[in-house]
Amino acid sequence: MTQTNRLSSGGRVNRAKTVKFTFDGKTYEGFEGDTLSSALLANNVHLVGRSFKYHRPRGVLTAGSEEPNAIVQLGEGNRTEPNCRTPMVELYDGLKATAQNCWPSVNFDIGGINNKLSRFFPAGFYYKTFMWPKGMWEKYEHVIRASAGMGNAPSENDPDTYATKHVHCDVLVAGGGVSGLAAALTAGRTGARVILAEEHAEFGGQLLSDADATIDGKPAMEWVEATLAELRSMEEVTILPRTTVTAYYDHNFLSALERVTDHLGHGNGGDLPRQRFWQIRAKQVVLAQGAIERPMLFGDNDRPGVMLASAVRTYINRFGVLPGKNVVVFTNNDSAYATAIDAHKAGAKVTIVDIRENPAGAWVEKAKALSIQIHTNMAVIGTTGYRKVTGVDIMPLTADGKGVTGQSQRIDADIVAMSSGWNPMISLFSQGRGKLRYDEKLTSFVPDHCQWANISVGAGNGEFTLEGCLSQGLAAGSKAAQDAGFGDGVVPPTPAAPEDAQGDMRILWYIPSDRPLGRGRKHFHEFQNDSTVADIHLAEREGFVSVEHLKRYTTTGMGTDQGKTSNVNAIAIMSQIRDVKIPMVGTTTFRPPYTPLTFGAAAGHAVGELFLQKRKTAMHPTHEEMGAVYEDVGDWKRPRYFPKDGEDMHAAVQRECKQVRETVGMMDASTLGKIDIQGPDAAEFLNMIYTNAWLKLGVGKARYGLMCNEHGMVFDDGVTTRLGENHFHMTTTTGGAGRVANWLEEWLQTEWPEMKVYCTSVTEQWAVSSLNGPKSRELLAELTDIDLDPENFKFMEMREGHVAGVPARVYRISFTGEIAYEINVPHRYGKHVWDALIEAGKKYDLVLYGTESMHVLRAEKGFIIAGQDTDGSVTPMDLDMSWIVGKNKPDFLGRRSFARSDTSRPGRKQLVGILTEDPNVVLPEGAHVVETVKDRPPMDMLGHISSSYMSPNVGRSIAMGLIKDGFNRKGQTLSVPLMDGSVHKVTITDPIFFDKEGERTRG
Amino acid sequence: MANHIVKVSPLDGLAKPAGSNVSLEERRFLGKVTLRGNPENKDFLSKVKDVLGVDLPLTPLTYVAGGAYTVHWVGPDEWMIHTQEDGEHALVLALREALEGIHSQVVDVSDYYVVMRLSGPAAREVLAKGSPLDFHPRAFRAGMVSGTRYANATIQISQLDDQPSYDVQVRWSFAEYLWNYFVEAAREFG
Amino acid sequence: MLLIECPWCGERDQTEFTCHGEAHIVRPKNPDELTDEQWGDYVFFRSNPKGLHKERWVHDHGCRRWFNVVRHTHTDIVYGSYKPGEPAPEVSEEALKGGKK
Amino acid sequence: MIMKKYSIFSLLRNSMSYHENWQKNWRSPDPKSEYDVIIVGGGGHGLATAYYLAKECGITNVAVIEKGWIGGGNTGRNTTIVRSNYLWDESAAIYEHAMKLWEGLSQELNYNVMFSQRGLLHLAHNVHDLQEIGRRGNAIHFNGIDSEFLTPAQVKEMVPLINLNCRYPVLGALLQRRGGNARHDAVAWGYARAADAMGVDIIQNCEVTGFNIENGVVKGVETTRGSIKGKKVGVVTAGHSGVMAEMAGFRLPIESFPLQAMVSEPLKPCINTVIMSGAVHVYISQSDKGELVVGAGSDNFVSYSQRGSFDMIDHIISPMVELFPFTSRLRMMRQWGGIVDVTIDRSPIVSKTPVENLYFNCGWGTGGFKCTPGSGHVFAHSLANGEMHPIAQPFSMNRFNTGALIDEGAAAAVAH
Ligand SMILES: Cc1cc2nc3c(=O)[nH]c(=O)nc-3n(C[C@H](O)[C@H](O)[C@H](O)COP(=O)(O)OP(=O)(O)OC[C@H]3O[C@@H](n4cnc5c(N)ncnc54)[C@H](O)[C@@H]3O)c2cc1C
Ligand SMILES: NC(=O)c1ccc[n+]([C@@H]2O[C@H](COP(=O)([O-])OP(=O)(O)OC[C@H]3O[C@@H](n4cnc5c(N)ncnc54)[C@H](O)[C@@H]3O)[C@@H](O)[C@H]2O)c1
Ligand SMILES: Cc1cc2nc3c(=O)[nH]c(=O)nc-3n(C[C@H](O)[C@H](O)[C@H](O)COP(=O)(O)O)c2cc1C
Ligand SMILES: [Zn+2]
Repeated sequence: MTQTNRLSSGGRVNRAKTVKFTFDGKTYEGFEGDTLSSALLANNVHLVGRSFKYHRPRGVLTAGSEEPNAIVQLGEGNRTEPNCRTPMVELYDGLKATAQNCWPSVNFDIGGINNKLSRFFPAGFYYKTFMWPKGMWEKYEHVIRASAGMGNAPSENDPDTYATKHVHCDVLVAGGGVSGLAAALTAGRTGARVILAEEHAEFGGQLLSDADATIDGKPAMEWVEATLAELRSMEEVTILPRTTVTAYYDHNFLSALERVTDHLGHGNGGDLPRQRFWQIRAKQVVLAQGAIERPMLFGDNDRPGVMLASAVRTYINRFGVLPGKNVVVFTNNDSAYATAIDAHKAGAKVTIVDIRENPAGAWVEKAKALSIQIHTNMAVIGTTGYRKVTGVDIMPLTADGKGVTGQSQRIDADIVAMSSGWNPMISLFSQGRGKLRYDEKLTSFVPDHCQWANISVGAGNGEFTLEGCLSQGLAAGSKAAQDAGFGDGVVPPTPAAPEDAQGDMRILWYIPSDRPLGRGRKHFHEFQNDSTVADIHLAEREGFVSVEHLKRYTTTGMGTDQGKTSNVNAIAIMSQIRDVKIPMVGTTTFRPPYTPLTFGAAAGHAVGELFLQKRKTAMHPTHEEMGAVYEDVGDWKRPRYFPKDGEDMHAAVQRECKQVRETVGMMDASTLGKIDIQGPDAAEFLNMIYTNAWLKLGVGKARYGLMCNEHGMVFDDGVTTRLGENHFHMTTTTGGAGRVANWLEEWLQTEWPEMKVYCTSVTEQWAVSSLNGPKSRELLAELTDIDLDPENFKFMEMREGHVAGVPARVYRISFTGEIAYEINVPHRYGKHVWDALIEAGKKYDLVLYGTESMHVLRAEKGFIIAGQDTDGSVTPMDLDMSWIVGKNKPDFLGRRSFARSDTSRPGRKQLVGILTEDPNVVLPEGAHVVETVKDRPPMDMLGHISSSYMSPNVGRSIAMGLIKDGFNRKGQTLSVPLMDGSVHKVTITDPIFFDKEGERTRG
Repeated sequence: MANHIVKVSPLDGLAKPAGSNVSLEERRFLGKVTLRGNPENKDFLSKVKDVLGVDLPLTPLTYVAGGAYTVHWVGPDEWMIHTQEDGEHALVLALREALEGIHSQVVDVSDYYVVMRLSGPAAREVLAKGSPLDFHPRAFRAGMVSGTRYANATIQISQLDDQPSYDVQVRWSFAEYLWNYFVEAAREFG
Repeated sequence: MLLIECPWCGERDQTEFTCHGEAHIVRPKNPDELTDEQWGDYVFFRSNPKGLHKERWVHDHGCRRWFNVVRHTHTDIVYGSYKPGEPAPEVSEEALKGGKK
Repeated sequence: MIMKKYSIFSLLRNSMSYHENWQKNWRSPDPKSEYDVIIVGGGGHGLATAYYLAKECGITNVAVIEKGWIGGGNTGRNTTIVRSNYLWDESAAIYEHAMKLWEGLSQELNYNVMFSQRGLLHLAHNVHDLQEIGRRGNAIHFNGIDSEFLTPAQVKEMVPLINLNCRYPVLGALLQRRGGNARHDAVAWGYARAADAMGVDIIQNCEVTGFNIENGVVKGVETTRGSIKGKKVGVVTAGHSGVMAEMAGFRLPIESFPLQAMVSEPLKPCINTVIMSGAVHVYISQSDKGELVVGAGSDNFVSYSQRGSFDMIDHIISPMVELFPFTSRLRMMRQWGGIVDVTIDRSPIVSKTPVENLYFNCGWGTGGFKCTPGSGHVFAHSLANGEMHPIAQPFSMNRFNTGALIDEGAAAAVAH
């Protein structure tokens, strides 16, 4: 019983190659070239899934990416993929698909009960209930969530790879039907760079489904082949099958998703990426997306077996599959007659139900000539069958088409092929800010004008004749190329493609039934989200009149198909209810992506190790050897501490800190930002940038500075050294390096261009080994030719010379309060010098320490860390650093802000030291200080602990914090209540806990 | 001691592209000097030329290769000079001396940046994966240089020939990331 | 996704740049002479128009130069770039109305 | 104008009559010539203001004037995160005020706004983050608001599909259990319905094009449907606040940026809390309908285009896949943008203005949905009394002159 619906010949599938696949656990066969849809239909499988809300049986509706119903879970385990549209899944051997939204099976789905209860679940029912008892919502929500959703997310990591690609082109053609091919052809011939993207595996669009079309007297597909062959021969033309143009952003930036290896089957792509995400900047865009057929809105029009007429035709002609034996074609226009005729030729019993009173013309004659029965002025009032359509009931329409009258008649049917006209695919145009126009004749929206350079052609532009499509395509290709600077704009003659003319449509947006709307069968306009015509009436009744409210109230158009088949119908129904013209109702906004876009593809290679750079210094290999534990500071990996046999962080840090002050310690300070500043106005410039004075700094001397933004708040700090009269070397915090460099450039380039100053960032030029501790001088002396005599090389000075045989700049600056040297060498020598210092340091008991110990050591000295002890709301005065604010400078950045009433107010939060009563208690950073402890919150808080450590050198815990009116509170005893309920008494102190006079540094 | 000096590069020990369509080499320790100055100052231009032996490129996005130096336009008042390993020291001194009294900046950035050479038939494809710059021969050719972005890295890229070969300059601390990105990006091209 | 013309490097993808807000906000020469309101106005208040906007961009990933751009904040059409110190390009009524770029 | 009550019984009853007897949620009246209070902007905040004016201040001669459809601004396009775990006392006060109102909102409005207190996690990925959540968690706690610290293991338990070992490993988290999300559209609709029932005129498709100001006092507004007199005017136009201020003759310390969001295709439940990560830069939750709702930062250029650039979307997908590798094979279904009105300190402006009787409620930027009830409540009281409600006082425009900023941006990187 395999492939019972497969025709004995015809179609574009490769019958020589059988492909096995499973659906819902059952194994089937199809052919190479099939889609999952066509293969299922070939096997007479119509029930493919269950609907979102009512869990109604659903089957294949379309043959394209607009499919709202037949969406399945593909694959298993780490390659499972939910919500796959079966017409877009190319069949491969071993494909596994499962029906979604049903349990235990698609055939028997418990959730189907929802359908029985559906009258209680109209649109928006959940807004009206589940409110009582008050606490119960959580429970209701749990049930709602479990029954909503569609497929299952994988729970394992994706084993596949993805790639991105940036490209530039002169002309991007979206859509590879006849119109797009024609456009690509004329554009390509000019030598312009052309990209032609087609969502399907094959080019040709509707022509693939049309066995009779001819171009220049030959089968139309020959023209397609010839055109493709010519395009392939053009060097500057890129042809992309299986590539969906997903979005049209500003300035003609478009994205496209190429499914590179999906069709080969899971895991068969080798080194190729699974999908490739194209980011395209196009000078000109030709939109040739074609048109999508509209469903008819009749009773129970969602049964498996009810399909778009054009889709039925596609399955017959393109795949050699006749989806059923009894085909009822239900239409309001001539295009579906082609389906009737092709189905008839393929051996089906065909009946046409046409709502038009007197359809006439060539197409009708052709059908009649084949003795196809045509019921005119008749409506399908409903379908029979549950899991699969078994028949239709038809009744004559009243004259105004608003009702039915007379006798109902039943026709056996296993397929209903419906058409109520065509909607040009205007999504990309519209995403690209194109303005739409409603075309009364076509009864659909068509492109009007757009601010970006694009041309819409073919069925997507409302042109439904083959010759018209060819001619628009050819013209658009030349025009687009010419506008991009290629070719002369001359358009070749349009090849002849005669067709029988099509007659007019009869528009009945809603097909009446024998029972009033909402009381009998459901008329679905939106299949995926189970939204019915009655729901639109309900929405209007309740005031959700605007199309945007309609959408959100009924969820119409919000499914994975984004309303491709439903939008225009919904708008039209609303216009009828409101009795206004369709354009008055308007459309909802088209948004990217055109069809859903794989997240992994958008991420491309930027996953895992390539997600974000890990910046490392030259010393990193040694850090690894030494067993460093790292801290992420910005993108840098900085050693946080160096644990020794089994030490935890606390133990390691206590040891490191103690040893630094006893012997000597070394830290990798390479990540600090560094900027080389040169020019006659450099000192003047620093005077504006920093709060303190710079003009008088001597050459070879260094100075600490604070930077404020114009709000007067501290945002970075660091030491800057005068290397020469006009030459400075600035350092910044690790995290602030980029910000400060930009800050300097901004002021120089935009505000003070007359200042003669150049800045160049040199952060990684210099690897920095920072030696700290009483033995640092002795240690360094072993490796350097610089005179380290403290009389000659004083604190806050810089000397050049050699260290460990390489040229070095040594700065005598300290963040620990010890004798300290920051040894800067070209980065390539960083490891060499570091290793040499380790080696030489052995006899001095050198200890390596990381950022954590650095934090403790500086806190012992009351030095701040910008970003930890400041938070963007702190002035230098708040830090008790008025000494660093140049009193005699007329101006510097942020200065004026200090005088504002709030900024100059007493009692602001101020940085102070905080000592716990119990010296063993280390307060958690972030804890808050209060005056009065209450039984429970709320309590008035005075401020928080910004830094807090156990200090081995002070021999107790120490902390700093920003406390309201802190300077006046020194000596006060306050409390720190913790979240666990404990309370600690603290005293407010000066924040310098160690070597208050600073003797060690200068020593 | 001096003969035991070990130099390290962030690219030490990293794997190269496996296939034959993309080749990736480090231009180890190339000398690099940033020069800034006013291009409208004729004195500046001629003094610089005296040192470099070539005119500073004043046309945006171009570079000139002289004997010892390749001079890249970086911005309207900024150039990047490449020279052989350790050549930067003499160059910095020479430039500073020549430009004494002329407002300018000469900075040794040999270790701030790392340069890698990316070449081979699929080199363009690799670049297209991470950079929004147009590398099509109509837009970017041998003799051109530009600052741009590759994924998260800021790069300077110059095209050397039509093979095509490119020199890609990136900050030291981004070099490992960029290199690995290139290697992964190249994988599919064999 | 804007296409921005760097006055030196030419048209480049938006991702090579950063925008730094409204252009031509001149730092007051004598801040001390300003009232808190006037100073606050300089630091915080912006015109934020729905229409033509002159704004500063910097070509971070390219030549690192700052420059100005005239862009319409509703259509996002860019009407031109100019170097600091240069006058902004005129935008004709016609160009505004035509809205095509 | 008696509002018919919604309940399970009314639903059953109406089912029997085929849902043909439901009432309009709100009328569509023509504007009257004069109102006691005109609210400009029919977003959540404007509608809530009108509701509380009528409900609590007894002022029912109120119009809400909306240029498009109510809820169509940021209210209808936000990622619906609701929390009150803000750092500064002033912020905590207003957001917690809102949270308390949220907790009874469905019942109060007789409209299920699907307020879901499923918990909200702020992830800490580095030492600085830990310090930040430490400080904030404590501040919140001692302001009487719930906050808890979680270990990475506890995070994993709540969010099994998370990758704790991502580029910046998860070191801990701050949890507000009472945080969560709500059905954004329903908030606008519920307030509108309840306000309408008390006599508030909700006037859609009516754009305010100017203010009538005499001697520094506002007398009413010009609209596309004629001029309307108003004794007091409250402007609640979010992204368009700058435009409105310009009409009134002053500037605001605000810039309007595109902020973007996206949803995945609908899925069976896989993420049961709201998760925010500053360092890896993504925030995510799952709607009741099943989509993953994902947000990111805003573009940094002024734009009123309500869309933003591809760049920002590009920038959230890799982080999302990094933090939640299971999303790699899932698909984005839709992306969109809103226009957010951002102040330098990331705190709102609820304030009098240089024009008498003209009040502005704006600057909510990327995070005002959560405060909809609170903002409406204090704004209504301020409008009614002519004096700013105590909770609103710190949010005056004047703070940009005095320097008394409430800098929520400085301490925490992500502001939603
Ligand atoms: C993508 C995104 C994600 C967000 N995520 C969150 C989040 O997770 N949590 C959170 O708390 N907040 C979030 N926000 C912010 C939040 O959405 C807003 O702060 C909030 O919704 C603002 O509400 P509103 O009522 O003030 O403004 P809006 O809802 O924007 O309402 C303003 C109304 O004013 C109208 N209007 C404007 N001009 C005129 C005029 N001239 N005449 C008449 N009417 C006019 C507009 O049409 C609009 O309807 C997000 C925002 C965005 C865009
Ligand atoms: N009433 C009628 O009889 C009627 C109606 C519609 C179309 N037609 C016929 O259909 C043909 C129309 O030709 P056409 O080329 O304009 O349309 P087409 O439908 O033949 O081709 C459009 C192509 O664009 C592709 N596409 C759509 N969106 C895409 C995207 N975002 N990215 C990549 N690819 C995308 C589609 O897969 C399709 O192959 C003509 O032959 C015409 O006669 C007839
Ligand atoms: C929380 C939330 C969930 C959403 N879920 C969906 C959805 O399931 N399907 C959908 O198409 N759009 C969804 N959207 C997006 C809306 O369709 C719409 O894009 C958004 O409200 C902005 O409006 P606009 O696109 O009309 O400008 C959602 C939006 C929000 C805020
Ligand atoms: Zn540039």
